[in-house]
Amino acid sequence: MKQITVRYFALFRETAGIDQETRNLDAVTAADVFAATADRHGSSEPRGHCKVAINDVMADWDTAVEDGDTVLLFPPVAGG
Amino acid sequence: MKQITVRYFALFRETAGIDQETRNLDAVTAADVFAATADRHGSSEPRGHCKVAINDVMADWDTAVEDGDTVLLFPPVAGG
Amino acid sequence: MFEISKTAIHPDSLRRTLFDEAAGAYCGFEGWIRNHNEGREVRSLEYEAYAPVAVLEAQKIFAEAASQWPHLKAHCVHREGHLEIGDCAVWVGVSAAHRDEAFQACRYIIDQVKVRLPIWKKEHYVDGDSGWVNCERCAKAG
Amino acid sequence: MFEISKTAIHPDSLRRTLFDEAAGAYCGFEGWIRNHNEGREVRSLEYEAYAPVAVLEAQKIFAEAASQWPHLKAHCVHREGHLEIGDCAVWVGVSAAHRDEAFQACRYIIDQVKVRLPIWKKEHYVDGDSGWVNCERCAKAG
Repeated sequence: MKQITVRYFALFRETAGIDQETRNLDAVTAADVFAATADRHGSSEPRGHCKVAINDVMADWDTAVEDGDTVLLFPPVAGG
Repeated sequence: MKQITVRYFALFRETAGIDQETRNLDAVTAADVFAATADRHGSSEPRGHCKVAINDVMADWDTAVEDGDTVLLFPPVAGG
Repeated sequence: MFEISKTAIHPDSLRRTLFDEAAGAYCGFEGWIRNHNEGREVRSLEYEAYAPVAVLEAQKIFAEAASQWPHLKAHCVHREGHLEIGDCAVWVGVSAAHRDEAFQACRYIIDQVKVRLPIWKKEHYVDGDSGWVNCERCAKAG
Repeated sequence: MFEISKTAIHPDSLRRTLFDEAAGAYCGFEGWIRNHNEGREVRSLEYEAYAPVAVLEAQKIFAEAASQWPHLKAHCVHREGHLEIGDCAVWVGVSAAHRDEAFQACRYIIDQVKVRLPIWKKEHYVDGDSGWVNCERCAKAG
């Protein structure tokens, strides 16, 4: 198990009802974190829609997560 | 012969040393006016380089000129 | 350079920062809040941005533009917070020697900013409803 | 709308005339006097325009843009007279529902204005010489 801080943004934050939380997760990749926190953000499929950053650096869904990481879950962006 | 007022612009005006003049010309088209006033504007080949307007309306070099027309001779433009 | 701003964007003073004696062309883009989107009447809008990642990702976009079109100066400001109809949500300015590179780089930057930066908008509709807007590419992806 | 101006162009107040509640995108282009052209150092510039024909021809260009991209608002101002390095020689502004049409229409208008309007420029060089500049298309043709 890894201790991961998960931050929720925009729609995900509204759905979760919280900004962030720290959880012990059995996760190898960022995608695993996304799947393990579906009870919070309410989304089942990140690929092609959502983005992820680890410790404030943009990452891919198959990027490995380490104990102590902060994983930022971004719903579909809509700048401009 | 037709009485044609010819106006010179930019480089043509500088070369001619005058803004405009009225001349009796044996001209059928705007191109004929251009050729007949080469002594003033100093250019031999209008096509692809220069433009012409007749009575303040853009014209083609083969547009017919009438007695009393004002023909405006434009050297290559360079707006912007 | 890129920044997230909590206050109104002033394109005129921003474009002055791009003045350069060797620049012959300036292209500016502004995104304005319009009163309709996908068939619904919009009353106002809320932008949320996560600045630490947005700034880093914007730096990559600017570096990409600089490698394609050298010698240009570029700047972009994106709003966050509450915006009304007609407000400027994003401004991109590019100065360059010639207009072709100014237009192309400006277009590249706004296109990338829209799909890559962690920025979200929630529309408030005239009928009282509200909703988060999905970005264009994401909508196409399904 | 198109106009020839004997005084400085103020893009910020001009762009306000293009505000529209249905417009989500604004693209602006400015031509600035740069300190070099075709390898020569430029000190200042003289623009000559023949307004009666320039205005008519610009109206045609705007009508062409309106038929390709309906619902846009567009405006262009071109300077005449003496200009210094950094001065704005021409401004084109376009507002539209989406950015694609704003960029395309703005580019179309400036490209056409440069090759079709009876406007000429005489460059004064740092070395004391001066000369009338041929337009890009004409230079290629000749």
